[in-house]
Amino acid sequence: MVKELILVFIATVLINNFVLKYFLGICPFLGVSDKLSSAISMGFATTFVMTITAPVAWLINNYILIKFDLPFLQYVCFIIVIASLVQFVEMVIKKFFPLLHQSMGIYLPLITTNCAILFMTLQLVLREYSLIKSMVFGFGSGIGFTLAIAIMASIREELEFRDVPESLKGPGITLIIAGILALIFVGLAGLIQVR
Amino acid sequence: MRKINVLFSDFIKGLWQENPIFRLLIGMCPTLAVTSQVKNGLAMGLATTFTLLASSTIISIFRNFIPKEVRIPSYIVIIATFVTIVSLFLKANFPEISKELGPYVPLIIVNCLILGRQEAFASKNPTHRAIADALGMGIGFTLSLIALSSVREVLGMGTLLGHQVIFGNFRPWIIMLTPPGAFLTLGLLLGLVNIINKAVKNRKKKKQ
Amino acid sequence: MNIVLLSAIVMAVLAGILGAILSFAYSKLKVEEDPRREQLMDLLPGANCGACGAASCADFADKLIKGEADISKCRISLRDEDNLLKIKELLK
Amino acid sequence: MKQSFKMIFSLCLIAVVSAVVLAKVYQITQPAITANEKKATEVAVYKVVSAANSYKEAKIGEIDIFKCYDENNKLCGFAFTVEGVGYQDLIKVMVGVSADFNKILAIEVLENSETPGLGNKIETPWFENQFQNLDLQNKITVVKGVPQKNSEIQAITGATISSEAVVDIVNNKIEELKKSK
Repeated sequence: MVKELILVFIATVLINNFVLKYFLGICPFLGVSDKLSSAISMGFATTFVMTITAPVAWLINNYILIKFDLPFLQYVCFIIVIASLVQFVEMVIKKFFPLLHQSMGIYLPLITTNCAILFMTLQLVLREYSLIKSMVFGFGSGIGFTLAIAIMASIREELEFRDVPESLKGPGITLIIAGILALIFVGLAGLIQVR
Repeated sequence: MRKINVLFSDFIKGLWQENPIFRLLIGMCPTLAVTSQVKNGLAMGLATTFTLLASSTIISIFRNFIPKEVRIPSYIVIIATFVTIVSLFLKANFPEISKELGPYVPLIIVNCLILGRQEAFASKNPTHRAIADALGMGIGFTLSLIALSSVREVLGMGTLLGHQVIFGNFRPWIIMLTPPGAFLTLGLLLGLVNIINKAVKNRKKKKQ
Repeated sequence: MNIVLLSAIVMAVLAGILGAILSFAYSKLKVEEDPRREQLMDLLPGANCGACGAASCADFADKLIKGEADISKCRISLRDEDNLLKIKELLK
Repeated sequence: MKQSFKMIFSLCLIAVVSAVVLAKVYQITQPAITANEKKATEVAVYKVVSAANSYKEAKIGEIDIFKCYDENNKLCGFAFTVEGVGYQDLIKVMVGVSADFNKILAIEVLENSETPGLGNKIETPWFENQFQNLDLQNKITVVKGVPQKNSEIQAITGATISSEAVVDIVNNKIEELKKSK
């Protein structure tokens, strides 16, 4: 059982990387990744929320959607809970842990409009993961997101001192670098066959 | 007369000056994911435009009734409702497109373009301006998707909308159908758009 | 119990619980902040899309007030000239 | 107090309206969706068991399969779907076997997201037709060169993992079926 969890974790971080294979979280990926420090704290905040959203989504799906057999409410239920949960957690952290709020809490509202979170919840339902596996999947996808955004940030910091063609400055060159990174990650495909 | 050209300018802005993908750089997730074929790009563009139009109208009508504190959850529920309707409509009438778009249809809900557009525009402006703006952004988004997906389909499969376009012994560039191809093509297209814009600006300056 | 009634009840209960949690949070967990930040938040799109490099619109507002960020980085609010003018006013 | 009531009320109102609208749309589109799915399976079943002109859902052990009958209502084969992970992601295959379970009639790859241009060639007729009348006494194996025995198929060049994946998931399911028959 543990072996399976590790395989799912490694597959989600490296092979089915959320940014470089499923194109998720591209808005923050382009926007935040010019400083390594902000990219990493952004990554960890996303991972934190993904790890708590995964079980919540699993519970909603199994105890509301499947029990009452209302498959069409899936998107609305997940998104209303994610949006309210994020708003509530952010307020709690801002009130009781101001220091934590300063470093990580500010990224929380970003989570509602983050494609990666909704995609992750829908995937763990589609693949019928168990509760534990869903949490590992959520955690893995967050780490995968952090990995991709951290690598990109360090490259872009380096880019400051290189001359980039005028028209490609900013997002253009970032996308091209992301293309090359995706090419590297495609090399890892087929390492593990796990669903 | 002033009212008409305000609407017109809202609409036109979405097409080029503030094209969501090439200028505002928002709504990129579906753009990269489903544009390996023009058919899918077009379907995603139209689905997004419908959702944008429908939720823009509803939200700008009820913008004063929704209290500020529950603004984001309520807007996102309205958008999710329309996206579910689109998803059910696609499953019922176009099953193979729905299978190919697959997990990216629900991602329209969290597309930064839609929530960004709702929040920034529809919730602060009267309905008719919101509709004009939504239409402009939607069509701008669809045109950019078609541009990107036609490049990727022609190079990746040698076909356009399914019809063979390139003959002779052209070996399709398989990379264009994979994620790296999507990133590279969009990056280069962004560069091209910037070059065109600079050229247009210079010519305008020369004329003055 | 037909499906329409059932889904209406399920959503009403879910929204009710979430609404209650949010209203409780708004009343009990209020933290006082710079009033300008409040007005700025109303003018900024609030989409928290992260395209400006800041973590969220609230964070972007803080940076604007501290002068660390520039409004042009917020791609969405670039669209709305009169909105933009109000923001620039507030920041003077 | 009034403020919090207004918040809860508006959120609930929007949620209920959306639930009712969605339930109604779901009721309208549901028949069309199930019809599509049924048609898709039907096309696949008739493709893999060519002799069949009607089929019935049944179960062997707890595996659900389709019993196929020809014109004069005689059992002419079984069809069943198998799923497994290929090189990249899920592969779904519809397999048709003869009534006595010792011959594969045909297979059809329903879904695959293997690497375009390489792995996804498992969906081409060339690869699928190799499975026709393979005998099932012993396991099917994948060979690089030209197959000799009647239970061997040739792998797609450059996509051995995908070819083997298809063969493995078919073998495992047939194993299961034979055991629970």
